[in-house]
Amino acid sequence: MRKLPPLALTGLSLLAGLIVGALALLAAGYNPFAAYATLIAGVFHAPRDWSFVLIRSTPLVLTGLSVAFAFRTGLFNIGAEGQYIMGALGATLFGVFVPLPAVLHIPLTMLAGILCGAAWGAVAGILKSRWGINEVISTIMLNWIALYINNSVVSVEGFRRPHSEASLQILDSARIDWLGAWKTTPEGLAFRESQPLLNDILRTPANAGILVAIVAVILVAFLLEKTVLGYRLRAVGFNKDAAAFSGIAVPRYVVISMALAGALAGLAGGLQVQGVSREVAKLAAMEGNGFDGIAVALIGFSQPWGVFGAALFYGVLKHGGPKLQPALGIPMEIIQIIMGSVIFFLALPGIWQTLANTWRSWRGNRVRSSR
Amino acid sequence: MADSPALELKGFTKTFGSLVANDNIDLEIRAGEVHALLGENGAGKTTLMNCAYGVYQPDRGTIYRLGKQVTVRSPADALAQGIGMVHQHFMLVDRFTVAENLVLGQEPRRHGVLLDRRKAEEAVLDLGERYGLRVDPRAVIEDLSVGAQQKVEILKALYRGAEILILDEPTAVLTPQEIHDLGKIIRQLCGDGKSVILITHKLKEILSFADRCTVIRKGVKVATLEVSQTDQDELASMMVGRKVQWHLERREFQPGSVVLRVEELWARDYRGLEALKGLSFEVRAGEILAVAGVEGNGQTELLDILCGLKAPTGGRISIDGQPIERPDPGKLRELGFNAIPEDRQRKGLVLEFQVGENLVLDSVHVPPFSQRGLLNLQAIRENAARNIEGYDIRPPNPVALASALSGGNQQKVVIARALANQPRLIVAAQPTRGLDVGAIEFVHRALLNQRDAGCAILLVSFELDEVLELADRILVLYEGRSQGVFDRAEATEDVLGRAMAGAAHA
Amino acid sequence: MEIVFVLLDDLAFLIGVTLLYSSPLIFTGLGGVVTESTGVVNIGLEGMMTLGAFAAASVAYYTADPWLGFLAGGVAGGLLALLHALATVRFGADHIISGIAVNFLGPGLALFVSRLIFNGATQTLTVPNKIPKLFDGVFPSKSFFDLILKQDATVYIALVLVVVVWFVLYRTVLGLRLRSVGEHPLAADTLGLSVERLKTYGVVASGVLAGWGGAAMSIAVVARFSPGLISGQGFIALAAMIFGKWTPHGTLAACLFFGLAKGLEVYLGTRFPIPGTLLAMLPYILTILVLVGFVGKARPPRAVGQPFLKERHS
Amino acid sequence: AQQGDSSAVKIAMVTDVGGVNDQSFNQGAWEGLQRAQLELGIKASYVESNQDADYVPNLQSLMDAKNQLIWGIGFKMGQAIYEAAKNNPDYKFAIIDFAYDNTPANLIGVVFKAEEASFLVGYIAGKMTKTGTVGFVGGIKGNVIDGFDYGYHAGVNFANRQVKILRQYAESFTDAAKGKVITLEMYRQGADIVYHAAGGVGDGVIEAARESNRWAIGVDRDQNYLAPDNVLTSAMKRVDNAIYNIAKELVEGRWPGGKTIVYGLKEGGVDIAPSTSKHVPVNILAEVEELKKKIMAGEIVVPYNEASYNDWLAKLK
Ligand SMILES: Nc1ncnc2c1ncn2[C@@H]1O[C@H](COP(=O)(O)OP(=O)(O)OP(=O)(O)O)[C@@H](O)[C@H]1O
Ligand SMILES: Nc1ncnc2c1ncn2[C@@H]1O[C@H](COP(=O)(O)OP(=O)(O)OP(=O)(O)O)[C@@H](O)[C@H]1O
Ligand SMILES: [Mg+2]
Ligand SMILES: [Mg+2]
Repeated sequence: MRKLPPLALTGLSLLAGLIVGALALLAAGYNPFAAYATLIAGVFHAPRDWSFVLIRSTPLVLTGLSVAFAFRTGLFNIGAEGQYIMGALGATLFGVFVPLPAVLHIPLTMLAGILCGAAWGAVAGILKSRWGINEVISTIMLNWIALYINNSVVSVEGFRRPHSEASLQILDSARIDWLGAWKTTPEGLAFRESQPLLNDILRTPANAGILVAIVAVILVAFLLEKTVLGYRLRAVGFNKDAAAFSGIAVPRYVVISMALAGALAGLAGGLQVQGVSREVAKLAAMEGNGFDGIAVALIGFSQPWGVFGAALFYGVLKHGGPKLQPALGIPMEIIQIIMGSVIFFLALPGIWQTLANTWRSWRGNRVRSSR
Repeated sequence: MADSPALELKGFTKTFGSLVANDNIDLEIRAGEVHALLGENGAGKTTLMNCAYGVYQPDRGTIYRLGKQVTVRSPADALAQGIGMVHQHFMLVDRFTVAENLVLGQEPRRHGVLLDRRKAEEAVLDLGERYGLRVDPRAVIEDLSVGAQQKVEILKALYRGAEILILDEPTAVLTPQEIHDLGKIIRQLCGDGKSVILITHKLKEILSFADRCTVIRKGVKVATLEVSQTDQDELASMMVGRKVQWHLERREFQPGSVVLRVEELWARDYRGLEALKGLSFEVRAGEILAVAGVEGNGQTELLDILCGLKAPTGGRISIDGQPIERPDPGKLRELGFNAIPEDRQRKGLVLEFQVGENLVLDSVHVPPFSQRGLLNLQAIRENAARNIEGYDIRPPNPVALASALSGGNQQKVVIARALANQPRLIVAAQPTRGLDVGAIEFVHRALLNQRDAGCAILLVSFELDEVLELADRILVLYEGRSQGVFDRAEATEDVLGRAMAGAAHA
Repeated sequence: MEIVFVLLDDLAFLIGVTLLYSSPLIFTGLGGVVTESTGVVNIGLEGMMTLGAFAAASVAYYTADPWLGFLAGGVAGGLLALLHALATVRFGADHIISGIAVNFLGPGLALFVSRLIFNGATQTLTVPNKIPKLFDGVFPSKSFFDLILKQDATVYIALVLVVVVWFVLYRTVLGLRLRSVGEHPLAADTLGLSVERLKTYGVVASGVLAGWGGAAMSIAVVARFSPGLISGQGFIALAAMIFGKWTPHGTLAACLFFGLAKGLEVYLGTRFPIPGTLLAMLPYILTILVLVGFVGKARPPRAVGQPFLKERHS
Repeated sequence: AQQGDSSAVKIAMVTDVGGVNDQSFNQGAWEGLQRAQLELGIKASYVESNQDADYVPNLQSLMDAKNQLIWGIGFKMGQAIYEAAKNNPDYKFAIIDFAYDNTPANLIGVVFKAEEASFLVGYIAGKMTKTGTVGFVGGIKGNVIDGFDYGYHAGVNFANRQVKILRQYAESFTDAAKGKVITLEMYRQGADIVYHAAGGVGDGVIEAARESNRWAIGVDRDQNYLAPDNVLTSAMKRVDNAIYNIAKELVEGRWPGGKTIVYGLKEGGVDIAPSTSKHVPVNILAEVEELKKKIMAGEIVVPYNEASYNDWLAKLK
């Protein structure tokens, strides 16, 4: 019995998830081929679509990394949602109120997002290491608290943009969308006229976030595999007792781990503000960024590059999904069903093994009986 | 059919992947006998018994019970055939009571669905009375000593009508007194016509409890012997395939300066009861101080405190004159402290890490294993290769996961790590628990080498043999207090045994 | 004297509201207790609750019978749980991964099917008959006992289920067996118990309970399903189960505590000029504070979350 | 997908996160577009949004589909629509519930004088309360909801200065249980009529009314069907009319771009529900009709936020 390599497993699971999706579509009376064709066409239609996929994937990469990082260190971070909210809020406050030249403003705004997310993560870490409060409970609670903090802060006069339910917009110096404010000036528009491909991409809020996300992937991979800190975090994750016995200060590492996980989710929020939304708005409900991160982390086997790939995959579905309704009248919830099925099949390495064995023995029998 | 064997295994073969754990083994168990199984770590003893008990399915092999072929596809089948097994790692639900554990799966009922606790408790008392296995039926398992837990395991098998009782390394975790009790129980069971299969690494026990003994080496049966016609040396060499040295040479006792000083140490256990009551001692460079005593007399607390995992309620500890103010394993390591933990899987190893990674668990932050926070994978690999070679860790693969090693080899990894970097002080807790004689010899030699190199060693062991073999001085711990410190020369099993039972130092 | 009556009245109101808020959580939290007692983590409670809420509302809408709806809620939750059981128990899947999958599938299916049978809408229409109230009209309207006792039948069912679950787990043979596979599956296995079957019971029961939790929301607290109806309650129930130290009575207490905090939020909000967002945080902050106060560490069943796979050979 | 002739004007809309059949203003908008398709021969379509991040790409995909006019439904899309309009001068855009300071020529903001309809239902509540106490449940406080809130307050006050008004925000647009509890508490504090402007929270409000057999007032659409005996009236926002009207102008070659269009009573943008006559006595209905006329004539200017409400109160004295 050979074990399936992760890549094959992922491939099979994606396929199986798509098949389940197709079955659901068939059952509901839709044509699955047309659906998938639309999905793919919707994603590969034009350069702007690739750009949108990257834009959508950026926060997923980072919240996915956040959850994956925590997983690797033995913690279950359900709190990426709240950390994302805090990061977005922190970055917005900094981007709005601290005027600086872009060279400083851009990185420091990111840092503000990172720090706010990290602080929010650290709260859960401290609650766990100091009082033994299960991080699953505390992060669920902290998500809601973050949401209401966001809503309170956004309503503060002076931060709230008049006549809106959103904050003021960050200064142009903190923006990271390519050619940010310039692209809508007359010169910018003239330039775009002459560059059809670039123009197509510039129609989208294409931004540097994906590059930052890639850097984060590399850094996390490096941290986990190549540094003493990462080694120790993993050791704590696998076996707290052994780690403590060997002289690792476990409580401190729990806090560090949650803070770093929070930093990644906070960065996700910050980049979204700097690159796309430029503001934070009152939230009527959880947006699901953190929960999507859990899915991405799981599909990516909590490996940094796996997370990256999973985020792209999810980005494709998220971008293609809404096109199903206008084209074919298919409810976009089919995307959720496909995602759920993919994750489900990923959770089932056993089923592939069983299938493979059944297949082998079946084939074996046939060979034998044909003799 | 009166003289058909109670149990007969024929042609048992069991493979795990490419590994042949049992190779065509025959085994015959007579009614009323104690049959010992002997073999090195990983020889295949547990596997064979797991097959007989239906936990595993053998690739080939047939089972005969009183001459009749039977099929055993699950533990339930085995129990139905009167085969019971007490596993090496207990199969008890820690948070259930003794009575609940006893009846699980075959519960006495009221109204068809309700658990009849009273009947269950009575069953514990009745069976206990009959076989001399007295345990409080309402006690929760996790509050019981290992010895008592073992009694529950045996009761469980008896409750299910076991006629053949398999005991897998029952004595590895018992105190001498408990081992003695177990011997009596085993004899009583045999007197009742039951058969006992006893797996153990302790040759002395085989000689004193068993009627016959089957030796297995690398999955193959070597021989079955009448115990009355053999001796330790023969058994040992059959088992490991070479002669075993029972007594190691040691350099003369040349103690140096005091390395570890413990003064008036007080501590509470997890229930808040006084576990250490003003314990004082010192360990000098170049000596092995053994702490002897029956389990549960404060050893766990002493070890936790020394390893920096727990704060004492009173007292002082210093290493090389440096006072240790608060629990901090990290700082202890800087002072040249190293330790072999009691529980290798829980505290000793990160099972999901590779062998090489485990070997640097406590030293990864210092050169050469890392510089400025970055790992030096090359150095870690080289270190692994060196230790695998030096400690004969099998399989010799630095990137194998620790979880894939047998217990004996896992222990070697822990020991290799503890002895690295010329430590000033080693605290060794039960360093040979569950190891075969060959491996024990190896570990003992390694510890003695450290002593000879001037290291101070504190050995905590429940094995008197081990204590007598290794120690330069012996402290007997009883109810959290020292019953006196004995020199190697004056310490005999008798003297120590009395002190361990609480008799004051004469 | 006057003030005493007012306070008594307020107290009754708070108790009543606490029950209203906590009943869906109690169902689902009990589900958490049952599944984790058998050693299976079920983070998919949220998804099961959502699907249950939808199934209950749509069946109650089409049949005009709330009890059929309630039943359907349980069945829907149970079916989804069967999937989780299949993955975790039969195939040794990671419990968290499978649970997250369930959290995609539950709401996804609910909304997808809703669109198909409710003319493209993600919310159902109002059910003609809701779960009835008990003690309706027994006491004078808005009197002390009326405020406390006149509650949806689901509130009483939830409370009764706490006792039932407790009794089954701690007093019956089945309960002993269920708990044994959560603590030490190998031990249960070596005694001839079917670990797989017992765990499956636990997981499916948890799905049924979560489905009922959803139904308690969609056809008792309100009268239809909408996409935001459950938003997060499954997770809160999960937290309550941990808070309640994996016991039915502890979980009940935790759910009541949370319901009370939500009730206080409204009570204080209608009386004092406290910013709404601060009040809205109150239940979550209180929970953390109480946990900080309760130093005692909870212990989950020992083998919780670990896959148990018997050696299988072809 | 509908078959239209290729020359038909294509108009599409992006819903906000409620989805197209939200039985609220997304649905109203879609009904308006469908009416335009039927009567004006335009070609209508929509895309739904799952979260805020969907707005921008959804707008893009509607541009890809060569729609001439693209609607954003709901104030949350304000920024996204604005950017799209600035970036894509070749397309026309419009948004519901948002007003810009500087509106590009290819963009229209449509706002509703929700306060006017709220004023009318407030007036009905003020007249019909038997207990002298009424309530208002808001979702999350903000500009749009302020219109409902203060318009209602003004209406109640206008009907009867003595009526006490309870007000509570749910800090949510989905937490139906909270809507229910707030409403129950308001009833307990003596209110007999509660108006909500709180989306899904309103389900709970109406549920509380049904259980307690008191009155609730619906919002956005005629919500009487949710509890026919207990929904007294509803303050309707005729998003459909706005969408239809602008489609009509576009088809007829008049594009009123570059500004904010205000839809009030006069423009048929807001109104009270037709079902109002079921429960409200004719004499009060008649008064309401009078009030409508005065509002349309500008004789009554309904306040829409705290400041204007305070002015209004001061004048009322
Ligand atoms: N489930 C398993 N899968 C793979 N290999 C196994 C398994 N169980 C045992 N083995 C291997 O089979 C061999 C025999 O193991 P077994 O546990 O029977 O040894 P043992 O004689 O009981 O040793 P010890 O004295 O250490 O208990 C070992 O090499 C072990 O690694
Ligand atoms: N189900 C399994 N699958 C794979 N490997 C297994 C399994 N069960 C046991 N093993 C492996 O078999 C080996 C021996 O297991 P076992 O539990 O018998 O060791 P042990 O008795 O603790 O060893 P020792 O007696 O040397 O202390 C280990 O390498 C263990 O990892
Ligand atoms: Mg063994
Ligand atoms: Mg062993």
